[in-house]
Amino acid sequence: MAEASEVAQPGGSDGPADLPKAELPKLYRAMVLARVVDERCLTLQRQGRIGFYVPLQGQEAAQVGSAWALDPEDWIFPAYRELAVALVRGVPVKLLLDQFIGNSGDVLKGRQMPNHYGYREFRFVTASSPVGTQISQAVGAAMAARWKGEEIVTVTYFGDGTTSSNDFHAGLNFAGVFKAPTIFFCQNNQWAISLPRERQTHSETLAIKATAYGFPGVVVDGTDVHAVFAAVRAARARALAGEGPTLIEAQVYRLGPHSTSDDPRRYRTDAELAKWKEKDPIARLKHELLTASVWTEEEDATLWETTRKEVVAAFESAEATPPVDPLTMFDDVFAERPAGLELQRASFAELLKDGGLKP
Amino acid sequence: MAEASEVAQPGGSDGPADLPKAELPKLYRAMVLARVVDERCLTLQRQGRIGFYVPLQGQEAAQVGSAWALDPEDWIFPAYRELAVALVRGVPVKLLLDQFIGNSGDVLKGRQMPNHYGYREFRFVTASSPVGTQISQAVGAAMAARWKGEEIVTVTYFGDGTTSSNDFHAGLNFAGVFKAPTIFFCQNNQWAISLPRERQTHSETLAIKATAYGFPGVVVDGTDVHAVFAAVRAARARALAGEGPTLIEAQVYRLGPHSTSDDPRRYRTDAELAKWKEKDPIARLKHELLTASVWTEEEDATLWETTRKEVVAAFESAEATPPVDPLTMFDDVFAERPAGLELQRASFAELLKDGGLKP
Amino acid sequence: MTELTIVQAINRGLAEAMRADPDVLVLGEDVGVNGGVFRATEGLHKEFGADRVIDTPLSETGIVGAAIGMALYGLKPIAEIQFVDFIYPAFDQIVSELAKFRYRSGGQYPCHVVIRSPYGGGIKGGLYHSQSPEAYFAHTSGLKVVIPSTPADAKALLTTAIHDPDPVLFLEPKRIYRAVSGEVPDGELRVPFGVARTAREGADVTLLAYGAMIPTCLQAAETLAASGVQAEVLDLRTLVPLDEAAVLASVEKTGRAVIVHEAPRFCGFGAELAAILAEKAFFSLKAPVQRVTGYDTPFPYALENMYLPNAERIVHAARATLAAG
Amino acid sequence: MTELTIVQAINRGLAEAMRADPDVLVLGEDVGVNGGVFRATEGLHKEFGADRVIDTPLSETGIVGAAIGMALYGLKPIAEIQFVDFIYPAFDQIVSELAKFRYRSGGQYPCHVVIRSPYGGGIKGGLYHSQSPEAYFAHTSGLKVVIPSTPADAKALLTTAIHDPDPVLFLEPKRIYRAVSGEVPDGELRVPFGVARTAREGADVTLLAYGAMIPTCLQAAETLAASGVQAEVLDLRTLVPLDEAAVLASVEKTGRAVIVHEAPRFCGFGAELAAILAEKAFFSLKAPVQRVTGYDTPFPYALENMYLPNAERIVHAARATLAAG
Ligand SMILES: Cc1ncc(C[n+]2csc(CCOP(=O)(O)OP(=O)(O)O)c2C)c(N)n1
Ligand SMILES: Cc1ncc(C[n+]2csc(CCOP(=O)(O)OP(=O)(O)O)c2C)c(N)n1
Ligand SMILES: [Mg+2]
Ligand SMILES: [Mg+2]
Repeated sequence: MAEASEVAQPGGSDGPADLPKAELPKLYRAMVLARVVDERCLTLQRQGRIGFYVPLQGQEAAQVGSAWALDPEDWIFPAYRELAVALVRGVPVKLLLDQFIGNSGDVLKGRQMPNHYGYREFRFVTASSPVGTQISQAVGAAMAARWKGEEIVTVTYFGDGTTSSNDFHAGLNFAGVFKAPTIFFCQNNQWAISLPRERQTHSETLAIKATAYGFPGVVVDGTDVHAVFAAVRAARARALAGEGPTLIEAQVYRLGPHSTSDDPRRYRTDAELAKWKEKDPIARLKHELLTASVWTEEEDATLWETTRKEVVAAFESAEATPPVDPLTMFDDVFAERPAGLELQRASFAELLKDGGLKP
Repeated sequence: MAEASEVAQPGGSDGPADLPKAELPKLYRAMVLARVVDERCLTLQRQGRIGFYVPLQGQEAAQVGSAWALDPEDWIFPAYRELAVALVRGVPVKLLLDQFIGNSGDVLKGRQMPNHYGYREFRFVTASSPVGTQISQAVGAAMAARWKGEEIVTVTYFGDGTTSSNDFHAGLNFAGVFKAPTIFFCQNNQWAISLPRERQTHSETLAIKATAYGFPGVVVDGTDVHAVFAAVRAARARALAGEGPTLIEAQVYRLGPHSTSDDPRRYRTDAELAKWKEKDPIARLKHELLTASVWTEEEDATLWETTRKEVVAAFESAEATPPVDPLTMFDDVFAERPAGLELQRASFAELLKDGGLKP
Repeated sequence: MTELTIVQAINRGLAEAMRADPDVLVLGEDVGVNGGVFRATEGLHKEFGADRVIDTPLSETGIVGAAIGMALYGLKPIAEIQFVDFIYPAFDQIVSELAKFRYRSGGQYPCHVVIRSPYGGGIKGGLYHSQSPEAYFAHTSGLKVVIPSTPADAKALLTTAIHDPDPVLFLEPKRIYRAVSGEVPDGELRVPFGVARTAREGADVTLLAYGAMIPTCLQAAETLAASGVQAEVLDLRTLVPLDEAAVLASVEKTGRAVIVHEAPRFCGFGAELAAILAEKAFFSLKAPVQRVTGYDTPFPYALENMYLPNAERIVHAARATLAAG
Repeated sequence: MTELTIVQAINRGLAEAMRADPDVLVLGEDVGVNGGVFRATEGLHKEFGADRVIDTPLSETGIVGAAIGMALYGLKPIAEIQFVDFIYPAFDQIVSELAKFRYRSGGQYPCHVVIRSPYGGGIKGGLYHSQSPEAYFAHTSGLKVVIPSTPADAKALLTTAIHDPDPVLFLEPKRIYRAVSGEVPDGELRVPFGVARTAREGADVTLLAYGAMIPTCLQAAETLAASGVQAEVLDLRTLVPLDEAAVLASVEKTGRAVIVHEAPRFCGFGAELAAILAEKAFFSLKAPVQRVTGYDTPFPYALENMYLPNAERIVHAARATLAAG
């Protein structure tokens, strides 16, 4: 991996269900990169340099392990917390930071809140805020891919709370009926903002919900990259063999707040947090790497240090990127601007010239 | 039962899970009444004397057996096909026919299509067309009843197709989480208009969907009043004991068209229909009654004849009931008419006087 | 040229588009074997198979969500909502997703789904088989809203919709599905969006309408003509994009406007038309704008014919504007 | 009297209503232990317990559906939708059920649910934490739509809503949740629906607005006053029922109207206001009606301040109407 702020793509779909030992440091690097970006962004938000941020700490193994099991051609339909997935996909950190700022480097043209990014180039579909809507979309895309004869799967990420959404139900039901090559990857991080998993639904597990749609659901330890990788690998093989979808419940914990607007101390205990901190997926993988002698403490220290520097540099570069051009506000509503919108744009342009508008 | 067109109320909630033999003829009468109304309405629709009709043939045992297991205080949230449930509740046939016509005798003031009735007096909530919406409402009502300390359950009726709806998912999930005293009574009549059960969802049964919400789901033969009665009785006891909801899948068959607008020959085979006709719940119960010697062929002939006469008479009386007053169109939008609506009503009244409006 | 009803023209348009482009497919409830409850998709399942004419489970959010996924992937899905009254379970997918995908992705993800749905009164459908919710969608930036009123337009506008790069809500006036028939050119035929059609010329008053209200307006215009008043009837065809120029040109000519639609008046589409006139045709207007619409109640069953705008009400309103200024 | 912010006034209103009537309860996402993401329900869980301040699973259709069932049964549920942008999964329950229950049942089943939800821009929320969808609901016969703009009104209108026999959508201008504070009378206090508030008197031009646009209009009025133009600012308070009489009276006095709202212009609530003026104040209007609104695009993130109507744009529009006629 030449630069820490870009992650090498995983090897492709025809590998075994076991992660080769030699590849493990790569996964670890991706997880560290995600953690560093995360820590940095929490700080930047406090400093008012980005407006908002959704952290993923605690979910790195689930995200990196699952993304690693995919083919680069597979389509990802994420929610808003899938930073590590994006990194594994190869999205450069600078590009993500441009989105967080909403500057002219942002592929989304500054239109969305931080974390709601998406990159066609990386087959990582632009996220929205309403939870669950991506789920039925992922099923439709999988049906389309099959119709076009393309050997890919679609993977959709969502949280425990999102299992209650309309489109969870519709999406999984459609997938069951049409045997869509879709993987439903649920990161059960135990909380939907302040609602704990047990009060979100009374089912024994989330994975068991797949029974209602006639396909398998599996529970994996989401702090274990191996388990996650294997589960996704198996689900992918199943999907491509025409056997239909799989629901995977990766059990993890959101170590941080729901978002920078949230204060988790209002609704959960320090003890619970402490218990889960012991299962921090990064510490866990590091320990494994050290034990397997494919990694040293020295390498580790260097990795964190260089990664931090690179992320700082990427942010500096993003911050120096010029703001988005105000007139772009009127683009992309439609392929072409209809007459009415053209008039609104013209009057906006005039106001802009007159100084009647401030950023 | 004094009049065939009114059904005696069932005995209350504290009876056993077995239907006493002596009560069986009452259930049979209710089923026959439903069948007679149904046949009559199909004819009336063909004659243009009512605008539309949704038949229930094949589902009488499921409806009568379930309704019989309830207490009159229980609240029912029906769909549009629950004629026999309404009859068991005690809704007079004339009142239903007034609704089908939409005349001034219609409690609903002629506002809804046939079959979308409801009677507060009978704790039978007014139906709507969008499928599934009643399900989460039934859960809320159950929570409210419990909050008010009332020992009742709510029961919601819906079809196999409706298990795919948003509110099936939301309603069952809420019920599981809040242990709502609700019975979800699914009449799986094998078809949702032209979509067969197997292509509605890939789950093994519909009842198994309860697993996704952490409570029991049971399958019953919906052509067997005993099985249905026992299942509902058990579910009711469970609910009142604070153990939460139950999903019941009553397997039946829609012997007729989806509605008078539908032609089932377009999508299903005569063979399938013939197979299920053998399980006609009315023939089945009649056979049982005869075998048990609590009913004679003579009584049966009389029952059908008198019932037919009474239904004809009820319709004649409904048809003779004056039309709805046009000005009622502006009532019940709100408790009181706001100024804007008052103006619209005034201009409508004027047009009406001038003869500018025809019924 | 073939004489077709509106529903036949739609069926023709679908079949021809599917023949011409393998990426076009149809999905919805009962659209397959059954051919749609109004028979709009009759024959398609047989010709194109179950993979391209997809009978879906009973979930509108699933239908639209899946269609969005298909469109993102590059297909051209046409989703049928059985009655537009049943579109609300999919409202989130339409408003939050379909309408905003191109914008929110910075143009990376166009989302060309066509949603077809029968709308409006006239079939004794009561509250839930009669609604005209076009204003909700017209207010949703990013959606196009199309409503044909003739068989030829039905086919041509549908064809345009299928090839349009943006999401289109295509509302079909079910009241005149079969009541109106007319000559429809064979083969591919498109009508551009944003171009209104003058259904009748006249110099005295402009009737602005669309869909099933066009025949009603024409009927009113006949009555008015009998007393020497020449009404111009403008068929908007596409509510979004709106042919504002045509609206203004007609009202500038006549100086009087009557807006007609089936939906309730308050915040209905007619409000936007009246607002545009109040802003941009203010100095041409000789009399107050009139709206003839459904009343601000739910749609009633038994009284449907008294609820729906009819020719008498339109004539009455036209006379009122002529008397006013 | 106590000095409160808007969100505090709402909290106060909720607590007092719950104390006074055991049938009042609150349900929604994160409303319990967490006190709501904006803290509107802070303290209620502690005071009234988990059975009356109900943290629900993440399903808006479940929230509204359950609230409807509760209301049918005789409770007075107050459902919170965390951001109004997330109300669409419940749109079917609201439009098909809540709004129509009384009507479709012939008056047997009133359905007095209050849905509270923060709306509008100003917090850098991008497409999905900024929308102003009031027009959808105002167009839905059977719903009342209320939007306060001051702390006192927030509490009083909420109290009226809770005791109103009809369903009420209570939209809270989150942009001024904390920015605006003012004296709020202690104890039960109601403001009747359908009565607009003159936020500022003036004879030259009428600014029609509601919610978070009221402070913006007042600011514009100050600027105008500096150049001798007296703007009247009318705070509509309830969009349904609308105080049409107050709207007409003010515009009849000033002869000029500028309508201001955050939502996109096309088919927005302002269209209805303009339509009413075009119909009923036609002969009093001296100049074309102006609308200052959000643009017909989704709500942008980085450019939010350029998207939202500001005082400059309002002044500009007011000057244009003054120059026009
Ligand atoms: C339809 C909808 N309702 C409410 C919200 C507000 N909201 C944002 S995230 C969230 C909780 C989501 O929980 P979960 O699915 O477990 O994902 P997590 O945030 O834990 O990753 C809520 C309620 C939303 N985004 N969309
Ligand atoms: C939300 C919604 N979508 C579509 C329809 C049209 N529709 C009416 S009944 C029906 C099938 C319902 O099937 P099922 O739930 O099995 O009940 P059944 O009619 O068989 O009793 C459909 C699709 C509807 N009423 N509501
Ligand atoms: Mg979670
Ligand atoms: Mg069925």
